[in-house]
Amino acid sequence: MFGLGILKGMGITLKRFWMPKITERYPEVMPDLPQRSKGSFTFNVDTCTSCELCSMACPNGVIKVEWHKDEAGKKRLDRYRMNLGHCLFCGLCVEACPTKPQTTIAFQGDFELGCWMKQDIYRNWTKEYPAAPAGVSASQPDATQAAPKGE
Amino acid sequence: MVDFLTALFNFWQGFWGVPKTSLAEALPWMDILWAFVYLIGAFVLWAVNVIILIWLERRVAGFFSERVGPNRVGPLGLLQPINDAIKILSKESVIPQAADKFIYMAAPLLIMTISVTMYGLLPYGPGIRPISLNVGILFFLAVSSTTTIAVLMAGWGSNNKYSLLGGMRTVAQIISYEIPMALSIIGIVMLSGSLDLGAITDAQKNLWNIVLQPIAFVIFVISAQAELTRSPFDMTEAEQEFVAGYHTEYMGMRFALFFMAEYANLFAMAALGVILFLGGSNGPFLPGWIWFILKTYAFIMFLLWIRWTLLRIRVNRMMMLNWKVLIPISLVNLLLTGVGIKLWQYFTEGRV
Amino acid sequence: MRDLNVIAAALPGVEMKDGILVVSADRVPAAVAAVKKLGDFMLFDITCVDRPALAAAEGVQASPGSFELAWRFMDLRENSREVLTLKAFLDRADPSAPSVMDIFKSADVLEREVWDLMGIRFTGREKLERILCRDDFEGHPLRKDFVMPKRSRFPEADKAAPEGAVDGRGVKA
Amino acid sequence: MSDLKKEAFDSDALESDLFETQEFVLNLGPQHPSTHGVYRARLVLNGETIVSAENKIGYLHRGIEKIAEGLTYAQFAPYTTRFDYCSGALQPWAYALALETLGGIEVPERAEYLRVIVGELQRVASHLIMIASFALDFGAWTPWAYAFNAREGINNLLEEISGSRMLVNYIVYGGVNAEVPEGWVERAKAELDKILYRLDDFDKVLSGNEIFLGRTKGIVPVSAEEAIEWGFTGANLRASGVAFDLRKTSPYSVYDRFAFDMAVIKGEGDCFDRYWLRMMEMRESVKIVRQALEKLPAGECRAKVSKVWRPAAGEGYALVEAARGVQGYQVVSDGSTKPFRVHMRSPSFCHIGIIPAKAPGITIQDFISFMASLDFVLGEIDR
Repeated sequence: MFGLGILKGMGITLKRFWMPKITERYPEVMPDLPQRSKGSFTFNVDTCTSCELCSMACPNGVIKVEWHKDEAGKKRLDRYRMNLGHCLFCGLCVEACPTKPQTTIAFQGDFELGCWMKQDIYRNWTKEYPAAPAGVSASQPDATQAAPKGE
Repeated sequence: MVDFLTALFNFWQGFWGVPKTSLAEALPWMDILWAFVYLIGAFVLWAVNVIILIWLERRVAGFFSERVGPNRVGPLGLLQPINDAIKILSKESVIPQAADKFIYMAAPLLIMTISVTMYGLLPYGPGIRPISLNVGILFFLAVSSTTTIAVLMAGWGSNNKYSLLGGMRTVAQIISYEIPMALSIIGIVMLSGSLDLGAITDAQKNLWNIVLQPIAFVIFVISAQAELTRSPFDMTEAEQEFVAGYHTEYMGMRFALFFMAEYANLFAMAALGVILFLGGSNGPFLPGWIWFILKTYAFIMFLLWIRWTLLRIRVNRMMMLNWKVLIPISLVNLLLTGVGIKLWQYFTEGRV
Repeated sequence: MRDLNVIAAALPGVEMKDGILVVSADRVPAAVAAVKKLGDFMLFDITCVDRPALAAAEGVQASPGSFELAWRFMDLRENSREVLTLKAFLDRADPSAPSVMDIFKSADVLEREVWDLMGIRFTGREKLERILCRDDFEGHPLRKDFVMPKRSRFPEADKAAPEGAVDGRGVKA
Repeated sequence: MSDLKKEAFDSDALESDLFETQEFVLNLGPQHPSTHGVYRARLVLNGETIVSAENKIGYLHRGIEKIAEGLTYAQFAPYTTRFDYCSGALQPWAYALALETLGGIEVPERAEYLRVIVGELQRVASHLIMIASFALDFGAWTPWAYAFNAREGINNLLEEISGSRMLVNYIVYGGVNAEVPEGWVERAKAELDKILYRLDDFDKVLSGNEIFLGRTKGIVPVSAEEAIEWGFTGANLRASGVAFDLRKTSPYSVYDRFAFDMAVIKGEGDCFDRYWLRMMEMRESVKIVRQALEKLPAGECRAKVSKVWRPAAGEGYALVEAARGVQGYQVVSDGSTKPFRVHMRSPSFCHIGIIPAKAPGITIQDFISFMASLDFVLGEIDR
């Protein structure tokens, strides 16, 4: 009969009307992301050897490693910069990182990368060398990153 | 002419506050007062309905597609329309340079006027009705079909190709679907013997018209969706074809008027359906107006259910459905109704 | 795929070199028409490679022409993933080939793409316009002599480098 | 009768003077709700009927092929996912195949199975986008949500395995990027049932709907001859009745080890056929994924490939049955670490070629359904 398909469809939508909803209440309830989620990056300034393999592996020139040589001729990290605005989140830098198994640069689940100012899209990790050579280094991202994000 | 002048004279007399001869001649004064009261009442009802319907539509749409709909602003998201209104009011209202400015600006006002007028005609309960017209249903249809002009004005005045195409479709669609709608209503008029909406309500005290006129009800629902230009007949603002149809170029408050008028018309049309087929304000225990509102919203839910299940029909099939299916069926229905009434009269009252 | 030798014999002006069918540019329409006559072949790709630059880089003997233009056909009868390829080598001075749009309609967009990106002029067809680049674009981007501007991802940092700072490569600025 | 009167009754005169209509140009797109991206069709209209149409593309042209020439082989792989962003996981597969033919790399068996699983899941996700947007183009909002719900499950699975939801950069040359996480296979099996359940609901709401049938049956049929002539591949070609599916007819990877049917419709090749073929194909893909999950062998998931990879000079051309049709990659190597030339054969690029030929005579409404049924992705057309 003509119209039977329509009635069947209306039955389905009515059934769905009473079914539990699947909407995620996102800002209140944060999603439980899988471990491999490519949200944003963490970087450990202490384990980085400034080998620049990540910078070379990056297809888009997102990573910039700034370093100097100390008295012994060893590379010492100054600053690690990423321009997330051009990042493809392909993971080649993480793959390339030679510090295994816990890579120096790694993915984390924080995906809220929106920001008000263009300079906030840069991620900067600075290694500070205290006067005493054996001091504990700060692994906090510096002020540019800590600037409040516009929500 | 003389009557008119007398009435005018009495009218001004009324303002002076001097009842001239009798109460009957002083009535215009009272009428004006009541007209204002009802006008404000109709406006309030219009605005409240629009707010509720905008929320309801979005919420129901969400529920059908397994979402929750707006739920952030206020309890259950009830303040969402207010939020929208603030947003839309704060927008700049730009008039396109190439637009026909007078027509462009007049269209939203006209469409709002029409929808408010429709609210003035409905009997909301026993004794609650702004205007008691003895040709109420005729006037309602006449007013509602004026929407065509407003939509065409918007489409033409915007000077946009999408708007124009959307407007043209509307004219074709609304004018065509007036006919089956009117024909489906004539059956009711024959049964109740009156064009007065109050009288039609009263005639359904014992038996709702939907029982006597099921085919007419189906035709009414289909053509009501078409008149309201809602899915499956949302040709006018077919988003995937004409971006937003006739109101592509509108923004800010002018767009809001179109938007609100659409929802206001939904309530008015559902109310008409309730009055004609579902017994109007008749019902046990509760006051009449509560029954009326309950039935109207139930009917609106039904229309929303249709709208959120179905998809847009093809234009030529829409016309075919109207001219080749609905009109012949409604004519046959009319014939059967006439024969039925005569047979009923013959067997019960013994007269033809 | 059907036997390549049989196909090569059936196509006019086509000779087989190391398993590749090579045709001179002016005889392409005849060859493509013959491919169509073989039945169940579909022209699904036209590719072009800027060859001499490759030859120079490799240090091997240069190919007979500058641009290696290839018409690729899918065999719908044998349903093979192997592709019948017709190649023509074009002169760099005026790279042009006759259009096969009359024979396979799919050539319409494919030829326009090759013209746009490689600058191969297809003769004997109407409306050879740019398809991907904007109309007033100059040059043909996939040619090897098209120079791409280099851009840094850290323009602000490059500008604001303080006096005497050490850059990423350990060189004093 | 005087000449003047004769002229007035002359039908030609009537037509030219009184009923003269004017054709006008409508730019459908690049900003339009249903052009599925930044496609622009320049339509000449007579009323709502199209007189002629012209494709205007290139708004999304990013020069991917030129970008490839400046990157190493491995670095270019993530870019391929941006090529057809609706089926991100299938694109690197075609690229990897081209590299493997170029460099002669043997792929481990487990990697092949994982490729099939991810590829077929991505195909289902891509087809779900197609049917959802197809429904949406007719104004059916509710089924759209059902299809996207089903896709959500696939996205979650892909995110678990590769970290990305949409631009899944999982398949690399030599195998796949990473081992599947623990319990993923079971979760995938459970998800397949949910996908089928949602698909059935979508099917019931839309496929039997008389209005939907009226809008798609017999609309803009493409015959088998036309489809071959215009270079159709994939689902659009099979909907026109040509039994051509690389997975079945000349299996690559391990497709020859699974029992599935090639979806092909011997019919008119109208919009409904193109839609229905995707419905059929999704169910077949679910079958393949289920078998592959059952049979998944143990072992390595990536062949040993050196990080700085230099293939010998030569040319690799590989074809893959991607979601939208036959996806071809031509990779030319000059022996260095960077590809000399990468050419992408995009199926949608050929599909839109038919639009100017088919558009005249149909209405805007049918034009929208035709565009939606061709299922093109602008990222793939414009590169």
